Amino acid sequence: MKAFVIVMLLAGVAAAQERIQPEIIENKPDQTQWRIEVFYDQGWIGAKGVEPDGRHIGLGWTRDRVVDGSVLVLRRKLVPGEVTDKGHPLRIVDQNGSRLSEKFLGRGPTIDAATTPLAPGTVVGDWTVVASSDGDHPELITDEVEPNTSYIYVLAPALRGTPPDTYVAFPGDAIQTWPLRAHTAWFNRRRWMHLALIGLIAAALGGYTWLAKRKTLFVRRLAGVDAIENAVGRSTEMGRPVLYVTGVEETQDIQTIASLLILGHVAKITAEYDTDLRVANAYPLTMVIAEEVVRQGYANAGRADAHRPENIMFITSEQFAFAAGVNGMILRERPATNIFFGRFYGESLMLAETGFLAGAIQIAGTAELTQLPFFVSACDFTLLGEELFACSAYLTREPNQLALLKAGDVLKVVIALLVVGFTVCATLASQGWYPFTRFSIEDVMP
Amino acid sequence: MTPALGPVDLLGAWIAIFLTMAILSFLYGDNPFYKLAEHLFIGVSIGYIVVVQIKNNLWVKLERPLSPWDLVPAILIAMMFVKLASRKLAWLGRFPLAVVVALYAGQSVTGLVGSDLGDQIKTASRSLIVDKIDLNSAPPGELSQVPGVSPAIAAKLVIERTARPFTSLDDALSRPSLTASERADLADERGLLVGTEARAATESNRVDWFGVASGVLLLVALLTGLLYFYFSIAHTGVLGRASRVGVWILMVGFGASFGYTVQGRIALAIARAQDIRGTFVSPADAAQIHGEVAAIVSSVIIVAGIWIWERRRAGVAAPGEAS
Amino acid sequence: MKNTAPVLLGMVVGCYMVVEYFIPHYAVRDVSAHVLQWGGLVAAAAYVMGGINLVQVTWPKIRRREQDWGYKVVLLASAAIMMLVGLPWRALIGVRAPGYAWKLAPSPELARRHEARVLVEAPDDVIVAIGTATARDNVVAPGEVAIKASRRPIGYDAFETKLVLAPGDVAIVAADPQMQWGASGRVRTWIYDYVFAPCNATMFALLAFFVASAAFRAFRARNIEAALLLGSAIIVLLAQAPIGRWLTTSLPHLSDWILDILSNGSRRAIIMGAAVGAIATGLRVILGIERSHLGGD
Amino acid sequence: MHWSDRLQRFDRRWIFLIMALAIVIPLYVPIGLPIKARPMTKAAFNAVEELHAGDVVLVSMDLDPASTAELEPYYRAVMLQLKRKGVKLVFATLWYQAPPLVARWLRETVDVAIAPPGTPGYEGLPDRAYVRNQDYVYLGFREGKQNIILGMGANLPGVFGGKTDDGTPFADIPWLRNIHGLGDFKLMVLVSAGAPGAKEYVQFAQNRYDLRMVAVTTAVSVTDLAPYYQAGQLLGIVAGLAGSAEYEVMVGKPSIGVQGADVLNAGHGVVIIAIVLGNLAYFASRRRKK
Repeated sequence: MKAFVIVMLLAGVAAAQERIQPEIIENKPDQTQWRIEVFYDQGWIGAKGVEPDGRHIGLGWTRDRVVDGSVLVLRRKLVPGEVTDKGHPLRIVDQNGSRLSEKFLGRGPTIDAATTPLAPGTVVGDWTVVASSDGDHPELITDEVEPNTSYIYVLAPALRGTPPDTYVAFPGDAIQTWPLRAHTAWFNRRRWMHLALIGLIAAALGGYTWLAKRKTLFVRRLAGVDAIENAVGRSTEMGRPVLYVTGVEETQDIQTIASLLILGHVAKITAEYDTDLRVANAYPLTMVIAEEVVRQGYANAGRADAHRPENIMFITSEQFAFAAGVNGMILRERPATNIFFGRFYGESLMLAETGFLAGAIQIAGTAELTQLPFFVSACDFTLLGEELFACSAYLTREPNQLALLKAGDVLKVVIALLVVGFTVCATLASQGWYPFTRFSIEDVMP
Repeated sequence: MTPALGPVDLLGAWIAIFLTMAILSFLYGDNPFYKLAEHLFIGVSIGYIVVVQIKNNLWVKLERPLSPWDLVPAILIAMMFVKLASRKLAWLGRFPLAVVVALYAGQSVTGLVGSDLGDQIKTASRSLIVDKIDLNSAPPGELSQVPGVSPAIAAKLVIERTARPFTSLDDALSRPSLTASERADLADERGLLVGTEARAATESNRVDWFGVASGVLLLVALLTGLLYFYFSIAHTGVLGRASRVGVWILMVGFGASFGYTVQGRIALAIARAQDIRGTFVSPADAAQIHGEVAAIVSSVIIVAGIWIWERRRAGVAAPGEAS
Repeated sequence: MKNTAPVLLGMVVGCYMVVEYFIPHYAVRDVSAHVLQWGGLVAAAAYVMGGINLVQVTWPKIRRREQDWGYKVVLLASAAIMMLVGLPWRALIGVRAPGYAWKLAPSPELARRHEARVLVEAPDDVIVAIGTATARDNVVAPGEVAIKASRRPIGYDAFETKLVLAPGDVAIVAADPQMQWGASGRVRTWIYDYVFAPCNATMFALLAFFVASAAFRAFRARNIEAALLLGSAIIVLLAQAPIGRWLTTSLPHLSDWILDILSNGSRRAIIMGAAVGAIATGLRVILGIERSHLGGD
Repeated sequence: MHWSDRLQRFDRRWIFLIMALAIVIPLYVPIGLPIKARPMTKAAFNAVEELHAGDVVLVSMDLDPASTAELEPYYRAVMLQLKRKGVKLVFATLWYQAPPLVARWLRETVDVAIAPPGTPGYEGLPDRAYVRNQDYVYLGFREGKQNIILGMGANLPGVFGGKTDDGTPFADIPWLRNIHGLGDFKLMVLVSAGAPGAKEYVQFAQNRYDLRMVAVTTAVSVTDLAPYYQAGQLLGIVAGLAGSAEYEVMVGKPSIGVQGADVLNAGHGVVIIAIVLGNLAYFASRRRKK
């Protein structure tokens, strides 16, 4: 049975978008028409397609007269200098058997597909098995290939044998595509929404930074922030030090950064009150920075001389050894104020509890939510999650910080609108209202 | 046949139990045994970290084929260590720092936008109308969403319904091909609110009203939560009340968090007890180690030690924990 | 220079990490694979730095005989020991072969019975498997036999070989797998198993007790928020233990519902808010606006 | 002194003692209430059940000795499940505390059969001893948190220099040749005790490479990860000891986890009673002060 092939090429845009007229190679009646879709890229909307990284080709096909039985997909590199600009039918077995012909395989001995399993990845002669499908496969088969290499694919109708990946017969002709080469692109269309969100954040950030320098931006009062100063005052009266823990994460951690920013402010206050400030760090890098920050804080208070570097300590990076070390400090030096800002894990309870029993005023703040219940329970003031970041802005009143906070607020509004909007669409769609049924959030946010 | 534990490992097991007790003695109060274990532990962990980092990262890197790209980290690391040599050049240490921080910052920008914004917005924007799963038409994948229905059961249901459509839930869940234990599982999940009755039906387009209510609540929780963390408006009037609802829901959530966390903590203590009992080693070894004996002996030593130590520093403040 | 140059370098790297996410091109992917390793390598070196730093901090305390200096000695000593045993000493002291196997003169008596024999010379604590047999004197069927000699604890060499035995062959296996040093050596594993692991686990286990006392002494329904927190905490606690289902099957359902709806809803709000904050801060870092991590200028 | 004040003042070390007894006694006198799997656990179980023999699965062992209490029962159960399915296993870890622990666990659970034929009290399929660098590989530990995760996503062999922990080249292991990045794993089993762990895998790899993964986490992180489960980014979550026990029951070989979960009854009981009593005392004294 002769067949003819239609290879539909989609120049970098997904099926839904623009379709190049199918090119007819031969046209004889009473023949199966193959319509092969080749995907090199993905669209701005819609989930179908492959990432254009130069390593992936998407293959899907339908046949207009439905033929039962499976289809075996094979691939080979284009031989240099070989010219096959057209797809065409070809036979891969000699006569109605299951032994792949030498002519087809190119090199190597012939192989009997009935006995040799052809699992994906198997190499037979020049060819590599890509996949097999029972019947047509309109969904994409994504094939991983080498970049800058042309490949020829063959789709062979086949009848499966009983052992897995074996084939007892290859009825009719196989279809050979013309050379295909994975495309490379410089932008991943599926991620435009992500880019938009980042852009929005950047814009809001920039806008408010500009604004913050010109007018004072309103920030709602944060309970617990003002507590810091009172607490430091109390420590001064009691003549006991203030303990500041920068969390148990590394410097790169956003929360550690926020903590270090607040530390600068706290250092300034302690310098003004002339109270000892002890800083416990879980990472050497953090310690180095904390020392810089505290020195700066003392300098801002005009008491650079009072800064004692040995008060900024690196305990150990081992989480529980760290907790034990700090607990030791709390019990031995009995600070009147413990401030835990940054990221905390299991040790949060150990610290807060020990401090609670040592009768210190405790102020905690972390975005590590699993620890918040314990801080809430055992500390006098707790900054919940994002309030930690808000706190540094609220304290420093520093334009950049405020801008950060405001940008966050803008985005919250946007998110709320997006969620509400999409929810309405989804709900209407679920009730079969027309325009909405055609639309899904998956299309814009894969 | 595995040979018995050698004396070295027996000693080790006893040391381990002694250290366990020594650290637990912190519960009585800060004391020399705890401090000893603490410092031993800190020391060992430092020694451990340094070697493991060198061996598993720096050394293997050198062992395996290098590329010109590896020059960059080499230089950065060199810059970091300069500060040991000269205080004047210590500022060079800022380069590796800047690079590492920037790496993490860049990654979190792109990582979070996808998983914590994109996917979360997507999940939050589900249809509020939830239809019950129709046992007579739903595909197997959807069937296994029904409480108590495993993929295996789903497959059976598909066969059963082609033989004879289900007339009622009871009919569906009591078909002969289901084993006794499967029936027990299913029976266990029956319920009007979140159970089988709520999630599944034998006709299509039946609305799961509790599901709808939950969906609405989920949305409310999200929006009020966002409002609570909205810092640009004073929380007064309607907004104030809304954000208060938000913080209430937040607190219920924290309650759940508390519950799970406590479970975790208690699990750890349980494991220590199991460990002393020898649950994690073969019965033969456990019989050799005599964990309970070791624990009692250690406790006696520690108690005696603490007693003597407290007598020594009589007059000085009682142990910190007692305060 | 001292402040700007690092920031500029950071900006380049950071911006690359962001842009890279949107460029699918394989060439960029290959570059990223390299860049990504830098972070790990530098971080690893930073840990070594930390070790040195610890000595720098601790040593003066010992010299000045500060309070608890004795413990500091313990600390340094244990650190030093853990590092020393982590060195690959065998590079110096040399490696001895874990074992040998050779054949003796065949015994006609065995040959008649169409059997072969493998004798084992090894210390008692060495497990020697001749095929499946683990005796010291094994009569085995002729043919290829796998021989494996090892010690039970982790951190020892293993001796593996194959012998082809003809009928009547008598073979001797002499095995004494040597102890390994270095990061995964015997001594280090021993210290890890019997000092590091129990301390690490017990430190964490202390929390179970602190939780109990916090619950008793600090956890108060002072206001409606705290009351709500406590209420759901108790429900979840009950539901998480088998006793919950035993009381009523609706308890687990209720607790799951709290998790799925109330907890997830509010948690998602926090996750999104935090993500925005993190992204914004990240942007500030890679745009060089945020330099606090490099210390004040 | 009024009882409520006394109740609030008494030495907390008594509570510690009560807690200790609540933990030790049930170990010797088990309560033995039945355990049933919850939806999240079932989801995790089913995700593994869908695997076929020969599939390649990544097991990321991001834990330390402190978290074994909650993760070890699941680990042992899921190993039995994976091995009796006959899947190929790739082990790696992002935690520097892990390597010696992983080495021991591999020895105890992978190099030998967990449930050989005729294991008492086990009806399921038996598993077999896996051979290193043939049925499974151990890639070792790399420092770098999400750098490593992203690196494994982009180019897994690159991160590990093309060699396993014991220096065997990837090229020598046929089924490893098709593994270029995280995307090539049929499933990822995250044995995750904190950060870096399941959350980082979700944030930096799942969305990017659209991965299938299940996680066992310390109970602490459950509420943190639940939203990702709801969003389908995690196919299942096993919640600490209770979850692990449920998993053991599902796999059909109840052991340490079930024993431990039984003790949870008493432990949780103590905490609940402590909360209730503490608050009674608090309100009583407050009413008296009014």
